[in-house]
Amino acid sequence: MIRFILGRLVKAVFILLAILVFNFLLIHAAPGDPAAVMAGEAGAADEKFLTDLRARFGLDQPLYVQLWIYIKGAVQLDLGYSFRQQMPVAELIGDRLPATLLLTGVAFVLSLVLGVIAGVAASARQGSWGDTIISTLALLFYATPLFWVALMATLVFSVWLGWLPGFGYSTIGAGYTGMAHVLDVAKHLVLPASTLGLFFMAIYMRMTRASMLEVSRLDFVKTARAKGLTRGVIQRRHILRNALLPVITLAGLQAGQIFGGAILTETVFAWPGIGRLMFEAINQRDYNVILGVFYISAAMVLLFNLITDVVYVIVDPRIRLTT
Amino acid sequence: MLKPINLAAALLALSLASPLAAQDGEPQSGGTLNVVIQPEPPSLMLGLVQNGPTQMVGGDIYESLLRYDFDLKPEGQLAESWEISEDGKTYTFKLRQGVTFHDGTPFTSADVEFSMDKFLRESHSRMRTYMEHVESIETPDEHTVVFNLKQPFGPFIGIFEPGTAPMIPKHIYEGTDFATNEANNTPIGTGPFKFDKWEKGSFIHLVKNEDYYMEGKPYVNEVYYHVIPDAASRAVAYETGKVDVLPGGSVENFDVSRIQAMENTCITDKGWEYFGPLSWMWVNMNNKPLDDVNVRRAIMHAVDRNFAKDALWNGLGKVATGPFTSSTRFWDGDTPDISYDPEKAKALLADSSYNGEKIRILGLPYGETWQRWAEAVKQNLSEIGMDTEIVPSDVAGWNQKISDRDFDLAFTYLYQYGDPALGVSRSYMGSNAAPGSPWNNVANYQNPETDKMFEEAALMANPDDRKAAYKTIQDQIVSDVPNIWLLELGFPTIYRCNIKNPVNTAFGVNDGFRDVWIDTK
Amino acid sequence: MTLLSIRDLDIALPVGADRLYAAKHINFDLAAGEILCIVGESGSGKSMSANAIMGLLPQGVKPVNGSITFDGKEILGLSEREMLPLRGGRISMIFQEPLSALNPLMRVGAQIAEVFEAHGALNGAERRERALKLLDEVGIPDPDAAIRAYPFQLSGGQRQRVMIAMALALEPDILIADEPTTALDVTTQAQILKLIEDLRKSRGMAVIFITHDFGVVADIADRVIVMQKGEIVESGSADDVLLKPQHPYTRALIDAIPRLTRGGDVEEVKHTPILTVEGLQKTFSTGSGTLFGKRRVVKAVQDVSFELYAGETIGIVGESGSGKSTVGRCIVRLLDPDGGRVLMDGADIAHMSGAELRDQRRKLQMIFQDPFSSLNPRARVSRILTEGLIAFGTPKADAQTKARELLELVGLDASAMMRFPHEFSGGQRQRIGIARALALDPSIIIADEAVSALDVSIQAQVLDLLAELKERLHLSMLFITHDLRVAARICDRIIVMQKGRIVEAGPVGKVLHDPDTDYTRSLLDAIPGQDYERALAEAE
Amino acid sequence: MKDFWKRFRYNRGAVIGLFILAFVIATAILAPVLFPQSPWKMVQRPFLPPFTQDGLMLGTDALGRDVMAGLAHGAYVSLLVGLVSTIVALAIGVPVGALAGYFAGRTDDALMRFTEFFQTIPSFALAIVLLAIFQPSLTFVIIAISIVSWPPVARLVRGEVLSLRTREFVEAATLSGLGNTQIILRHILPNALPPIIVLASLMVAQAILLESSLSFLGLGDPNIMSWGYMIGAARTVIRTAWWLSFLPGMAILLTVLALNLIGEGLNDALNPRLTRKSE
Repeated sequence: MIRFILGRLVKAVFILLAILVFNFLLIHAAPGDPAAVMAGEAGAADEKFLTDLRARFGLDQPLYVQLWIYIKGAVQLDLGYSFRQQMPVAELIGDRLPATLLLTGVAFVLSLVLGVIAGVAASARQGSWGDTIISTLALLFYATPLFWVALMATLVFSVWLGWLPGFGYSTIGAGYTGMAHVLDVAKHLVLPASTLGLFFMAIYMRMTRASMLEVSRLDFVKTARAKGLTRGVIQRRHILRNALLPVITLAGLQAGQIFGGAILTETVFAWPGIGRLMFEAINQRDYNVILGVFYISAAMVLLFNLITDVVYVIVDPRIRLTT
Repeated sequence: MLKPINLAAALLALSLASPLAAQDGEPQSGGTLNVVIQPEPPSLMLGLVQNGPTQMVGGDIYESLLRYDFDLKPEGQLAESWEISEDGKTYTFKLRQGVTFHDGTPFTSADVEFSMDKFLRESHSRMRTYMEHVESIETPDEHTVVFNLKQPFGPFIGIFEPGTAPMIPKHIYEGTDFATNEANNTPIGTGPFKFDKWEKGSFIHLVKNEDYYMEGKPYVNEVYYHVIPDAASRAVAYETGKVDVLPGGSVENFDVSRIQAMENTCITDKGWEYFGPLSWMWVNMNNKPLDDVNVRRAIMHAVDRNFAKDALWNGLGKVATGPFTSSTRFWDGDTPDISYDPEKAKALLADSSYNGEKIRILGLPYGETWQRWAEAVKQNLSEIGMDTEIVPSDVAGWNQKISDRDFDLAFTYLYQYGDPALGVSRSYMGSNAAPGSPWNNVANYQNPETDKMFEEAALMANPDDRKAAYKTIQDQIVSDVPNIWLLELGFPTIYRCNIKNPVNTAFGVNDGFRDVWIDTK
Repeated sequence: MTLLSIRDLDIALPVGADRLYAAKHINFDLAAGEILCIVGESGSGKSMSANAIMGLLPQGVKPVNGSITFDGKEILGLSEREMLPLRGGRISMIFQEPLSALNPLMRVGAQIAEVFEAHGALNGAERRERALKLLDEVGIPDPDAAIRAYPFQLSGGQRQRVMIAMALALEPDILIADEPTTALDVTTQAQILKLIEDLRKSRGMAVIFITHDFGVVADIADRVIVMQKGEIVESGSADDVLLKPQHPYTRALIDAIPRLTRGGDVEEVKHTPILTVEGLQKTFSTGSGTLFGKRRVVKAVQDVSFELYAGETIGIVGESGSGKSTVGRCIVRLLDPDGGRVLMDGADIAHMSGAELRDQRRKLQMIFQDPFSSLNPRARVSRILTEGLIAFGTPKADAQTKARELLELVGLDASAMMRFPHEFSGGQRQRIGIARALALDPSIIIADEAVSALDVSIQAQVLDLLAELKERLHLSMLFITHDLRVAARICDRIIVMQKGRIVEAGPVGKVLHDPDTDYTRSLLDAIPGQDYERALAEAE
Repeated sequence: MKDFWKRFRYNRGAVIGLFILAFVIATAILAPVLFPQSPWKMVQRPFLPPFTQDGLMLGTDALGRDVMAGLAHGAYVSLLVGLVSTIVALAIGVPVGALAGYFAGRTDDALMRFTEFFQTIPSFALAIVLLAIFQPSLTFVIIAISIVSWPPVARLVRGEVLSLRTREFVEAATLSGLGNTQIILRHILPNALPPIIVLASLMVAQAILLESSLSFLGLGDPNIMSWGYMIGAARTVIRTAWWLSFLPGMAILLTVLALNLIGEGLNDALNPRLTRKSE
């Protein structure tokens, strides 16, 4: 197992490097540069201002030199300096990462747990009213644009009803500590996490339901019935465990990708996370920040792929790991 | 002739000029001010970065020698009094006594010299051009600064505001690399509020400067600047009471009227007099058929600016009369007619060299209002028979395209900084038309006559002479239509009515919340 | 004493199926300690009838008429909850494919213990104890290890033993065995059959045994029911039905059984080899470096050499994993051999590639096992038959003509040309497969388990067809099969393979009646129904 | 084919979905006839609520443009974006997956690493970066969506091909002397088609959602009236004129829903496992 994980980690480093180079070239292909954007924000600037900025950022160097400098740094986990935010990228990401991990983590766990439960409930009584309602809801969530849900949710729960804060990470200036702070953050988390989670919940629900129905047609389920096991035990012990295998694969794929979805959610809910950081950095051509976020999120994807494989092995004894 | 100005008199003048201040009772101390900031500033070090949000927060931390009322008349800030020699070449400032920086170090004439001569000359592109007029700076004593100019430069008295000439602590920056100095993260100035904390992506927290040199000020204990990236969320933030001040541009114009209707909500479009933001479309005269004045005139008459003002800007602002905004010195409203007249536009177009070419409109990527505006203009032009296409871009792409002159019509808006020599001539001088910059004469307007007049007018010592010269300039430029002037933008500041004095100078919220107090009654 | 009694049972199929009833007018009784065999071809409704007893019919299929009485009580129409104590407790069931019938994610011990748990019997430790005993009883060599194993870690026979252990856990009155040996090798089958027989004796348990194989029936049945298209056509004691069949269908089935014994053996062998295989090697390796750093290597074919003479049929027989199919695939180069030579007309096919291989290979064609997956479901028969010809440059019209001739040759109507494979029955599909193999005028046909998936009656027809074509077209044939009866019927010589090696080779008569090796003998001994075959022969 | 319809019809949701989609397609095709004026034309005063003025059933937007005309013309754009980007994604994903699955070994390794590589970058972020590079015109919106949505196709096709290529009819085709290209095109891909069709129907839906998300962030083509554009433009006025974001939102929801329902119906109708079971 250790050998497997080490092997995969070595491989991951190479993939990460490839991604770095690819992203580097991609981002530098975009028109404009951070100096121009910053000068633009200042409303006025002269040639010297731009040249000074570019020299300061190292943007006056040939592209391959910039790439080489970046790679050299990245290998030593130095993600460079944010031009616009004027601080080290690693620090910037470090500041924002916890918020994103909290948001996506809660959304992910919630959607996975609720999605699986709903999927099991729906599949237990295929074709019943309950199944129809759950399936229809899931389909609706699945078909609704995420940002639209976000807007509507803010409108209803924050503006009209005033139950929940519509944006932000915590009540600014309230100075909560301890439990009060936790509760405060939790309150702020409700809307963004459920918005983000809704879509994924729909996916897991549909997947679980389909998978449950498929597994329930397999022979060993008939064996279980022939043993005289009750429906509940069969569902839980025999069908669910087998049906979860594809769900695990999917969840693993999506756990890494969930950053992508967080861009919209974080923007609408002013959540100070990494998705928003990335979106702003793209608009500002803050190269190092974009690369840094991509770097981290690619690392996340690879990490989750690894975790998925390990979980898979634990759940399914038939699988042997290969690097 | 020396013109000493009494501070008390100036304050009195201010309170008379500001009806808001006049009707309110005794200022109260205490309370927290919650303000929206958009976008998140890259840095708070006003000497290095001068974009809008930095100025807004920096204006609380840093101060300059003067400030300016709604009519752009100077008042003392760090300078107690000042005088301008009769030949217009010597400016003498007497500094206020007993002023200290936030770290306790006294503020002296050495700081002024350092800021103006070293720091800003190095890092502030606009200041760099202004300082070219300065021959030398003298500091006869700790509280006196003398600027000797090479020749008279009328606008010079207008540059002493925090966004242009912030006073920077010499003891912290001297001998260091300004751009990478650690202190940039914890800015120190002389202003009414001190920097406390910046949670990136969430908020910036400033606290009252207890040692502020003005008795009893500031009134407010602390200021939170809230970073909320989405315009709709910012509106919600105001509605749910999370923030109390929405500076201009922080909510979409479509939302203004709705928010305005809320209880205890006041709105003002004052506080932009110094900047005088004027919007227009660059016309790329390097491209055919836009080099034809008839085509440009046709476009000018085809664009329905009143519709834009009412539908897009919520009725705020003014329809522009030409290259000057009405708050800029030497503005003249009596310029040739450029009003909306589609019939005339069609006639002009028919007489022109336009042959059905596709005209590319580059919108300004600053939010929905600007996008809608580009769409409306596109529709206006298609109604007089022009074929148009909107070119999509983000901020970086926009800068690039403007710099490369890769457009036909391009939306923009620029500040005028109170004086045509500071904010207008740069966009029309033939010598300032080289590609590579988005802020020079992008349209490539070449008129030696106006060039000459611009140069002369800037150096005239007598305001009346200047006025006459600028009148001719305005008439000439308007008849040439090098740009399609749109609106003098009205950026509304929205705030709770019990917050007093949020806007009381020509810089509005950018001038610090020195005089703000919260009425709890 | 009658334990179970079924009267007038009708089982309806869902609307839209190809017929209305899965089974109709089912009547039979089962006495304690008796083995009742239900025999029939696929689609005869034999499984459905048995499943109905357990209340385990597939969705949409339901009994609409009749009664099932067990131990004096009506059990048809009991609720799911009322059925629970019966299932696994008094009636248990084992299935055809033990791998898919066991939960892949649960340890064997847990799956057995679960039976006790379901019926609230014993506590945790006792359940484990009993599970061990049961595993021992059904003949699992190392019960302590097996109890911790996952199903995939056991062999096919062991899995079926586990299934039986599970079924026996609560000492049921009836064991329903649904084709329990069909997926097993012949030697394993013999062991399982013996196990069931023994258990019946030691426990006095009644068994309903569902099978399509008359040999199996002959070996274990007390009484026999023959079903055809959902109805019982004949029933009676084993001797009556097997030796004195009344119904023509039963007679046809019995006649179709390939006989092991063959008169007039050993023809003159013609010593002109058309295909020479020398020292063929093939190794499979799975994974490059596994979890535990092990690389699993399977030597599928080791040093296999033989000669195939013109006009001769060689049967390659062996159990699963013996490498017999791999040999066939290596010869036609669907697999690339690791070593050795395959000589045809002096040219070594094993080391050819590209156009050369393609040209040489048209003389070597293959008939596949699965009539469903060997025909492209999205291609019309005309395309399936003409494609190869066109690829080798035959004009389309000529190819069409040839295809019609081929269809006629294999006994199909030329109208089949425009139809899709799914419009044909299994036997017809296999005929199309044969026609395809013949399209390129090959001199050698390799038939890989070509009749294994077919019902006995169809099997006989296809075997006849192959024999006839071989004569008419002067073909040589390699006939790969696990079924010695089939091999006996069609082959001139037999090669017996075990674990990748040839253990014995020789003329059919010699190999079948006087084998040189113990392994071959054990294979022969395991073939079910040999006594019955002798009895039949005597009766004739 | 008849069987296909029979099984498809059996799924009530799928039939409903088909009706909705047919309606949307009809609207898209008939838009230039029903609303001959440009949807950009400012016809009335801004923010006219629905059902308040004859001839402007769904009211007007922030510039006084006819919302109904916008929806109709937007249907065309949304469908076009969905369809074309799916076709492009298939055009990339199918060959990559087919080659990887068919040739296996090193080819497979290389192609799958390449695919994984794309999956390692969050797709939405990648789309944003691509549009920052290309600048968002309709063509590049479609290209960006295709680029981020082909990897699942490649994986699916690879899996299918991998299992199909060892099927006996493929081996038979090899023995018949057919070349690799012919085998892939005539024997393998036609049989891999059902799951690809199902996936494609869902991809169209996803592409429509993605386009709307991008437009929401201001990354749509400003010259094209799409539903995503309409929501993006209306979100700032959601409080004063909720119907401006609600109506196109519903249009997207219904279309995406319809496509999903159809996808399920196709799955039922094309999935042989379900039908084989009922034998």
